Amino acid sequence: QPQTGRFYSPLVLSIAREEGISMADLEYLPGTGSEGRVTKKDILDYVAGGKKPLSGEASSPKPQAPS
Amino acid sequence: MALQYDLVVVGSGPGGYVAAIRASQLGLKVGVIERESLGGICLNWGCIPTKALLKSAQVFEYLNHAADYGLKAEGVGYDFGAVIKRSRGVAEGMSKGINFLFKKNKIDALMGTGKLLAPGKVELTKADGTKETVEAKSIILATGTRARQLPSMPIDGQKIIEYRKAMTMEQLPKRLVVVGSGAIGVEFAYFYRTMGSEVTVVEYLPRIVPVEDEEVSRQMEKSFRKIGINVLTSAEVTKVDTSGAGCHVTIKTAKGEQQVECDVVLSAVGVQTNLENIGIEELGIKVEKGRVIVDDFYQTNVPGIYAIGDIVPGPALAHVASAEGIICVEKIAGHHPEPLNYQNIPGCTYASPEIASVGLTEAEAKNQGYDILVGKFPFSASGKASAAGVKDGFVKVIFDKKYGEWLGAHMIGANVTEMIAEVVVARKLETTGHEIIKAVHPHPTMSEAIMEAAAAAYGEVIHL
Amino acid sequence: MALQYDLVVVGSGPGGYVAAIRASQLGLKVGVIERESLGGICLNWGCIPTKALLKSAQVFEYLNHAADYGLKAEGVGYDFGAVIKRSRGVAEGMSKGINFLFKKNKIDALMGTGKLLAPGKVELTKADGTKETVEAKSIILATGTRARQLPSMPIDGQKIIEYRKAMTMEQLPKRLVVVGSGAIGVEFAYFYRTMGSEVTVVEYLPRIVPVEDEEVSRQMEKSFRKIGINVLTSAEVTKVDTSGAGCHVTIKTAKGEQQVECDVVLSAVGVQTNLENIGIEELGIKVEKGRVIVDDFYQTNVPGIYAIGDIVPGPALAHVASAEGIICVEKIAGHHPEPLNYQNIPGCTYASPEIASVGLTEAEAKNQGYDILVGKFPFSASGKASAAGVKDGFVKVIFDKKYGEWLGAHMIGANVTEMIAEVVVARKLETTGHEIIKAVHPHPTMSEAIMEAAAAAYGEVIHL
Ligand SMILES: Cc1cc2nc3c(=O)[nH]c(=O)nc-3n(C[C@H](O)[C@H](O)[C@H](O)COP(=O)(O)OP(=O)(O)OC[C@H]3O[C@@H](n4cnc5c(N)ncnc54)[C@H](O)[C@@H]3O)c2cc1C
Ligand SMILES: Cc1cc2nc3c(=O)[nH]c(=O)nc-3n(C[C@H](O)[C@H](O)[C@H](O)COP(=O)(O)OP(=O)(O)OC[C@H]3O[C@@H](n4cnc5c(N)ncnc54)[C@H](O)[C@@H]3O)c2cc1C
Repeated sequence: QPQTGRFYSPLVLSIAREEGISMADLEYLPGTGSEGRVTKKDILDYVAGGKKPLSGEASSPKPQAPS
Repeated sequence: MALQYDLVVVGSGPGGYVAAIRASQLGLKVGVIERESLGGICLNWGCIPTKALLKSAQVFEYLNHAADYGLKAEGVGYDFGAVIKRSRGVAEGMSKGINFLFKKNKIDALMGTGKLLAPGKVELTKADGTKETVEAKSIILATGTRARQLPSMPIDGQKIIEYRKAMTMEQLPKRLVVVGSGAIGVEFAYFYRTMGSEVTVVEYLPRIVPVEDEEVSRQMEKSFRKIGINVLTSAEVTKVDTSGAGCHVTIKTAKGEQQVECDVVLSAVGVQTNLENIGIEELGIKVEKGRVIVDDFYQTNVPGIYAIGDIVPGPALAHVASAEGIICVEKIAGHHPEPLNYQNIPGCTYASPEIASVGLTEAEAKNQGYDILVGKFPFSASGKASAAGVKDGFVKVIFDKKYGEWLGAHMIGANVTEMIAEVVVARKLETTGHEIIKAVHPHPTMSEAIMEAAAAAYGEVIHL
Repeated sequence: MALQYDLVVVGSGPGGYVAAIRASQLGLKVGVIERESLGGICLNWGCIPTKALLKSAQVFEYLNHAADYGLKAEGVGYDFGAVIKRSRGVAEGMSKGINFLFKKNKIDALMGTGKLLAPGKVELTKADGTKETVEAKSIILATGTRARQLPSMPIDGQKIIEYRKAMTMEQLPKRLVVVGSGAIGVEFAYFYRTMGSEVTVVEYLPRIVPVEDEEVSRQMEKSFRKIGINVLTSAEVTKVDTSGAGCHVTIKTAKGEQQVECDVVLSAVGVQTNLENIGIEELGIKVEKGRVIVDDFYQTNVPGIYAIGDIVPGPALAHVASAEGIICVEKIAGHHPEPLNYQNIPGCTYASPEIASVGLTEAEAKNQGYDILVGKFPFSASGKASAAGVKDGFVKVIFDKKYGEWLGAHMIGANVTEMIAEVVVARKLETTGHEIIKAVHPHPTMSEAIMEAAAAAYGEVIHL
């Protein structure tokens, strides 16, 4: 499920920006932090895993091609 | 019949007593076994009494430098016994406070020595030798540490002493050699030097406060030399001859062997865990390098038996022990605590200047392959430091260039131990440098130096 | 030919000089017009010299209480002239520092009085009366404030004085009446009382430090009474008769009229903006209630003319002026700064105890309709406070029950001005109470009280 309006820490946003992960993608990234928050580790794991398309792939517009 | 609890804690230090209070809040019936004084090393022989001594030293410095502030004082001195007595009084007051908190939280203080008999069973041996069995669903070991001894420096309690004796001396040693320059060694060196002893610090590694960032070590050494402390690094005490009137200390340095005469040698070479005779071997609890091995929520390999504080791996600090205790009992009570992030633990040294740091040092960050931005702001450029007359020291911050992560902060100077919490919280909240630069710090404060150091890392510093 | 700049700043206080330095970093050619001393009120007559005086008072307190720490001092006293001289020296040093920073950043200090002639044009009148025209694409007004005068207390500079005189007295007034109990009034009241004056504080509102949380005001009043300050609240000075040897002050209180005899009356009833004769009216720049009206990036209604610091709405504080200056010039330079969040500005008072606060008070939070959780942790329960002998005061925190937002923090006690930055940063990073409770604060520090107060709000406090 996309998590619209979810809080992202400045660091998570910075990593997303640097790695070309769109907000739309971010919303599908599962968070392991308190109350489902996406942590630095969650997004770095996603980056390390090759930024595989998330479950929301079909419904979310994807500006960049997966690497 | 055996005493029955939901939870029994062995040891009432900041690991044990905090775990007990949190457990009681969560509805558990708790007993705490303690063989000495409630509050453990921290309240009775560690954090608290040393800070009381250091406060006396700090005020004594003010008395001696009254003229710097336009003030006058004659006949400046002290009653060494009164300084010690004040420290003991503060420690006793804190220990009594734990007694009060235990009563308030309906926690039983079971005075005596605890030993594991089996999962769910602890034997309590009281001072008079009588034994009792205590049963509990969960058992937490929090037995802490004691001073480590080196073969070259057997502690005799008179000429070669450890921290307990160092904080209860009958009189000021004229000449003191402190072996080891971790927080404990440095705090005592500063205290005794300020009170008037001739002090030599001997450190095995190439720099004092060796866990700190190199620049911090350099500043600390400079400050120590300024007040007349003899600092020997890359140096090792090979022998202490106590046969004469004083002590004859043989020190191996890069430049050859050196002899130092003194009255007392303080061995501050680290701590050793209290794991003897508590049933560890009998129950097959896993221990490695003197520390009990636990999972993320402090359970040992034996279900229902937990361990926290100085006896488990991680930095041996009071706030770590307490945090571990809370997480441990929240898990026991069925909550879902997050595991402790050991990368975000602040460390403090309360000499003058104070040291406070968290995260990676510059060298560590480089070794881990980070491309880093470093910012440094000296207190000599701080308005508050000028007004207060405390211009020594700096704040140094380290950011990851790529993502902006705040990798580490290293501070040395007045009040920095009160400033490091900002960094801990900001890192926990996953800040980047940008937010710190743009967070409006109050003027004039020492804390502005954090904002300025962050700005320096990004080429935006104002006051440099 | 007229002097040409990208940016001209009128006034070199913490608004103006910081704006100038940041602008120079961003590549602008900058001139700063100043009619008095570089650094403005803050460095020369405000934040810095008062903190120097307060440090002398704090050390003087230590001298007088040496025995509490096991220490001895006889013949304790001071040379009042030396105390003042130290403070002036610190201020001068800071002002010279700005000179150095201007040189380093290639900023021209244009000494004289500035007046707007037109957008892009400022007239500079030098001390010798010669005039020069300065041209710049952008102009920032940062002319600051001066002491406000009440008709009932016309300032004569001898018996009825304002802050400049209060920090340069030739001798200690035996009896002092301080009118107004904001930060400035309270800091001087503490300073003079500690140095030995008989001090009366008169506050028109029902409590001293009236912008603070009510509990802070109550604690401050208690601390003031403890050191023998006569505190009169809901009280108004209606007349000061200076015809005799001293001053005869008539004060209207709820219980009727009261007369207080004193040597000096310090008027500390707020500040008034310096907006006269700078071309405001001629250019039609919008002013309301004595403040220049600006947009989110400090542009006035006249394009190219900006205003920052004490002359615009918002709290009249140095760190606000600086933050505004930085945002203003970043915008001018084409960056995209975020507007300043005026809800997250810390305020500090540097008496003893210190006060530091940010965000909503309990009353404000309730008035705004929040359902709140309040947590309070007294320093009497803090180990560090016990060791340091500074047990007065507390940390009080306010969270929104529904979302957990940290609405406000209010601290009073030793060192709290160094602790409030944690709250500012945490609030900027949109924390909830949970993160603060779980952020490992170092032990033993006063800063632990923040974590404990947050825990208290959620029923998880350990040391209460
Ligand atoms: C001089 C000094 C200064 C220090 N300063 C600081 C500081 O400023 N900040 C900081 O964070 N840390 C400081 N430390 C370290 C800090 O004291 C420890 O990290 C902390 O006390 C560890 O807590 P703990 O609960 O694990 O064990 P401890 O505090 O060591 O408590 C263990 C308790 O268990 C009891 N016990 C042991 N075995 C048994 C048994 N079999 N039965 C019953 N009871 C038993 C002991 O009597 C003791 O009371 C300092 C240490 C020293 C020595
Ligand atoms: C006693 C006292 C203590 C204070 N303590 C604190 C504190 O601890 N913390 C805090 O945050 N704030 C404190 N303040 C408030 C703080 O000083 C102000 O908020 C701050 O100085 C405002 O900065 P500014 O740049 O707006 O103006 P100012 O600092 O007032 O500077 C304005 C400058 O403009 C110059 N100027 C004015 N008109 C002209 C003109 N026409 N031409 C040329 N130059 C001109 C003035 O000479 C002055 O130098 C204190 C104030 C006082 C009085």
